[in-house]
Amino acid sequence: MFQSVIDSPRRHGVIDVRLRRTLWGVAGLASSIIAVVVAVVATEALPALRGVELPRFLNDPSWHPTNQRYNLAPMIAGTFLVAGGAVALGTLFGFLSAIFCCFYAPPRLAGLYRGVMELLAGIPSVILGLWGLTTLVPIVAAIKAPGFSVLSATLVLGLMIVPTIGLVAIASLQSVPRSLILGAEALGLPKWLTVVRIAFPAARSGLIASVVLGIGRALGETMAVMMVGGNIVQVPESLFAPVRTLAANIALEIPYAEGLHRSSLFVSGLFLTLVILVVLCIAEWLGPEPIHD
Amino acid sequence: MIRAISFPFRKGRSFLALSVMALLSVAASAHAAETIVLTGSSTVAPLMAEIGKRFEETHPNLRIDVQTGGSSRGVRDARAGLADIGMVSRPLTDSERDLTAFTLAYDGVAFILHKSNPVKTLTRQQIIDIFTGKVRDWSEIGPGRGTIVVENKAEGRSTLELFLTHFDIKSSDVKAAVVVGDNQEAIKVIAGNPLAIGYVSIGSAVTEAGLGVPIKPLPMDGVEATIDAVKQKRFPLVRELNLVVRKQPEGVVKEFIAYAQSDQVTDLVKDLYYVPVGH
Amino acid sequence: MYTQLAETRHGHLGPNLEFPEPPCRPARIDGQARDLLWRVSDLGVHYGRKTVLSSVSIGLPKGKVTAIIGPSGCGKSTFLCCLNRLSDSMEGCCVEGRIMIGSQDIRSPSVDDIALRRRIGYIFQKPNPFPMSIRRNLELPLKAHGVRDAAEIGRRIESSLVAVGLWSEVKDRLNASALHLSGGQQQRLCIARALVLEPEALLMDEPCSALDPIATGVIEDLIHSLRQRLTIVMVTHNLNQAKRVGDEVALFWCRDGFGYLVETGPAQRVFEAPQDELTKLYISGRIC
Amino acid sequence: MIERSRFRFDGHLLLVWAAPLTITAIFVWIVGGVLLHGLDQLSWSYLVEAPRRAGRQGGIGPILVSTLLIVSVCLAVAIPLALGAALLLAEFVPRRSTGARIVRLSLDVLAGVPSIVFGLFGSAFFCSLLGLRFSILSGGLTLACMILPVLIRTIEQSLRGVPNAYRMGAAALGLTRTRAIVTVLLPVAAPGVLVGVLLGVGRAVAETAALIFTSGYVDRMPSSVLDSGRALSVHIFDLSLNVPGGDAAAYRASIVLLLLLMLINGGMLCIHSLLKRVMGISAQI
Repeated sequence: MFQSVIDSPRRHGVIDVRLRRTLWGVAGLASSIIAVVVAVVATEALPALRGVELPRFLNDPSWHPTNQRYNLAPMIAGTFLVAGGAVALGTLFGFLSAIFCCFYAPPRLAGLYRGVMELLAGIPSVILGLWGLTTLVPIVAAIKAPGFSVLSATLVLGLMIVPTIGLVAIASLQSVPRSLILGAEALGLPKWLTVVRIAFPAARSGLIASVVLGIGRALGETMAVMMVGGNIVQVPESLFAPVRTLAANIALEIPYAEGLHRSSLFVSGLFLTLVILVVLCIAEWLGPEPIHD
Repeated sequence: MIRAISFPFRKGRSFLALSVMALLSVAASAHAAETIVLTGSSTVAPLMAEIGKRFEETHPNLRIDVQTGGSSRGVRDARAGLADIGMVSRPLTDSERDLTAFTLAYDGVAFILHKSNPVKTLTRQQIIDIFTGKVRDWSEIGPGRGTIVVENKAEGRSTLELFLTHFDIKSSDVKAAVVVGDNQEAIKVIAGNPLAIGYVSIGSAVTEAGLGVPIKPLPMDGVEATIDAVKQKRFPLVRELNLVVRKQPEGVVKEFIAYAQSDQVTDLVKDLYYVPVGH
Repeated sequence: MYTQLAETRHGHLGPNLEFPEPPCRPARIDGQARDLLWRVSDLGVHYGRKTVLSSVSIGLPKGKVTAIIGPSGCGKSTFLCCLNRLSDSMEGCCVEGRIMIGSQDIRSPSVDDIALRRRIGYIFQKPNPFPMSIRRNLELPLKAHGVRDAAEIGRRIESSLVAVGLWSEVKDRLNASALHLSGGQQQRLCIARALVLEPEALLMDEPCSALDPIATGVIEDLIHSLRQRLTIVMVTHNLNQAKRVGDEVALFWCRDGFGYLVETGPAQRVFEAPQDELTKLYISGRIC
Repeated sequence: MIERSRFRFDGHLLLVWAAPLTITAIFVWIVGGVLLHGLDQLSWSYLVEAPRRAGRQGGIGPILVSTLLIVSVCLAVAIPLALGAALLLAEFVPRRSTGARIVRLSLDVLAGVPSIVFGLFGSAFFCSLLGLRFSILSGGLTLACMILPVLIRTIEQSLRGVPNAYRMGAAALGLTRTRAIVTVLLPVAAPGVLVGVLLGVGRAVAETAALIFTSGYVDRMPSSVLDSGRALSVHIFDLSLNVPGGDAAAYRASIVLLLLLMLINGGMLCIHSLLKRVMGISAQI
């Protein structure tokens, strides 16, 4: 009685197999973009890589490409410092915003605040840079000398990545099954404990993803950091010392760079990609295993 | 029934391929109208865009695309033929002898201080000492107190090159507290910091000061920093804004360059506070 | 109400799925040549290295209710999943042995598992209606299997909701969200969702464990009413439920980590005169 | 014995309310500054006319059109690609498989590439190699590459958030994987997908450095997708950093950009609620 039904050719399977193949194609395409980007940067960086021995990029006396000095070390340090501070700040405010929206705020207020974050995510870095330049820097300058400093760069960059981290964190917190939260509250756990002990671990994979996106945005930001960071090539010895990140360096000098100077900028682009890879591997390795799939 | 599900899938794909081909063929035709492409310095681009628009009014089927990307890109694209005309905000260096340059306008470079800074003028030696870090506090100059915030331009910028050659310092000797890229950004930095000193194009400085931005240009070697001083060639620090072309221009490109240097566009040049070539 | 259900059995389900003549002839009386729906021989299941079920051989009669009892963790649910190859959707689960329906091993690649699952419904322990309206929950499987005509869909939805006794309670709020229904109602909606495809058999994994006695009673009556139309295989912890509803009973047991079949047979015999020592102890409730 | 104390001061309450308040305060401070400077000459004609005097006067009609074209090209390319990759990562491949980790790592590195490098990559790859030259198409494609990581990550997370019970339920009903994804998984995961698209649009509209090198600087009304077109953020960048006396116009353009963002966000929310009514999806209780 089943014969006629069971033996019908496996047409359904064909659709799923075809879908699976197209998806692998699409994912392959998406992940090959980074290869093309690195290839473009590498071809442009070739003249400098050949002309200047690699170690010189780390122990040249200073960064003055027109006088053949290509020391990138201070800028790499600057990038780590500014991005690290910004990610710490952004994660703190982003997670607190997510907790506020998901657990503490009345729904209407939560919706409103989400709107604010979505708009903040859309403000061009030029406007944020200008605001930093005209209002934030004078305030920091009032505290200590130039005002263009690691502090102002970290504050502006932190502000920029709060929406990215906050919105993704909200999405992952909202996908935590209600039964978990209700179970915790049924036990009379105070709200803060429920959030930190039950909701966060359950949404851990989403939260890690939001921080990783934040790191990406922090390392990649160019315009705003260039305007408020001061762009002095030095390892900043204090929070108030000016700093130049690798991304800001490229944006600052690429329009007027010639020959070896231009390709040395692309070498710093390669270094930046390396920094990103290192930071991500640390995040992947440090990030604890997500509890449930 | 099951067969029905997969049928639209196959037909959908062929339709997609067809529409992509159609899009590309339409695109090819759209570019028939003649185009002049200019790339280069973002300081010259606004001026050339306006000149281009006015030139287009008298040449209906001509399109002038002005793109930015910096002087070095202007030189590279002009040499490689990617752009018909390159825009450079500095005189050609000796390595660029293969290109021919047409000066479009002049632009003075002056030192600017915050409006509240009591200092009225600075001698050549004082400027060298400030920028090389020998002098650190305004009190060592004259009226006024507080550590000097020195603002320098990024590597390769034309105003930096002009400054270094005029005061013959090497870029590695300059001790700056902040490095900026464009003139407008430099002005905003000075406006935000009463103790700052920097050098920018006179046109921008005069305009912004006129609009109430708290900055003041300093006279140099006794010549006051105004656009007229540059026009009468009395001002020492002047840079030229050039259009560069690989081989001798001919046809509509030649006509356009001549038009850009003619006095039919002096009002546009003045509108961006540069000094026209003609006088 | 049931005749209505019977008539629709003749409807054609789409061009290539002619529906065989109605199966609702009364089963042959003589027990020996029993008409088996499944013939399972030495079925084994393991997740990676961990074996969950080993060498289970059993025949599941058609048109009857088979109750599967046994302590938790002895692979009852896993066994149920294998019967309609739902095990394929479980990550890392691999199955050995043969599960025959008629003369066809359902695990052979030539078998269309999608069509198989459409003929054999599955009800989960925790009710899992889709987070959509009641109507959409029932429409979705129908549209997925090619039933397009709105009147047919409307009739099918009504008949399946009537079959599970939900129609009177929800007929005027079919567009309300299914999640607003009570636990018992949600489980009956899931059963209706399976019935709307008019399956041949229904696999139920502890359907009443999360329900109150009244809702459990409704579901048990429902199983009674469906017993002639469908073959039902039900996993349950509740021995009385197995006695009340089951025609056949199978006892699974768990030994050093994996499950195996202890004894199977007509409910009456297994409960009154169990052959295996283990069954005797378990039924009398002395082994905790 | 168990009556509530009159005011249960909870240290965390302060913390949880302080963060959003500071962020909103700074947001109001920034937008307030922009509104203060730019609100005076804002008028309908400003949205339609072409720019004059290097943007300091006239309107931003052509620039608005270019911006909308660039963003739509970007979304039209990025969303399908992102949906495909996210579906693969969330549904078809175990989380820890090497293939998935390679794809995920390459996307995370892509997310960290600075926008200036994207500009150079776009101009080298799309403009010269593919011969699209300075055009809205190459600008849109470059932006698509930029926002793919954000889109894929958020969509993958939202798909993972769908409880397994629905997948098993769909499988038990004999739905094919494809149909289960289209009719059950994606509708339920729609809110998360929406967040990803919103973040993507936010990033695309806010992008400056990349577009200067790819979609160009021409502020003429584009006649086709292959014409060069100046995006609104590039216009703001140019007015504030290249054109003397351009600040007032830059602030005015910024207000329009914020309004555009509000429009897009509002539009997305309407689409979402429409989707919920059409698909009959109800929020999980």
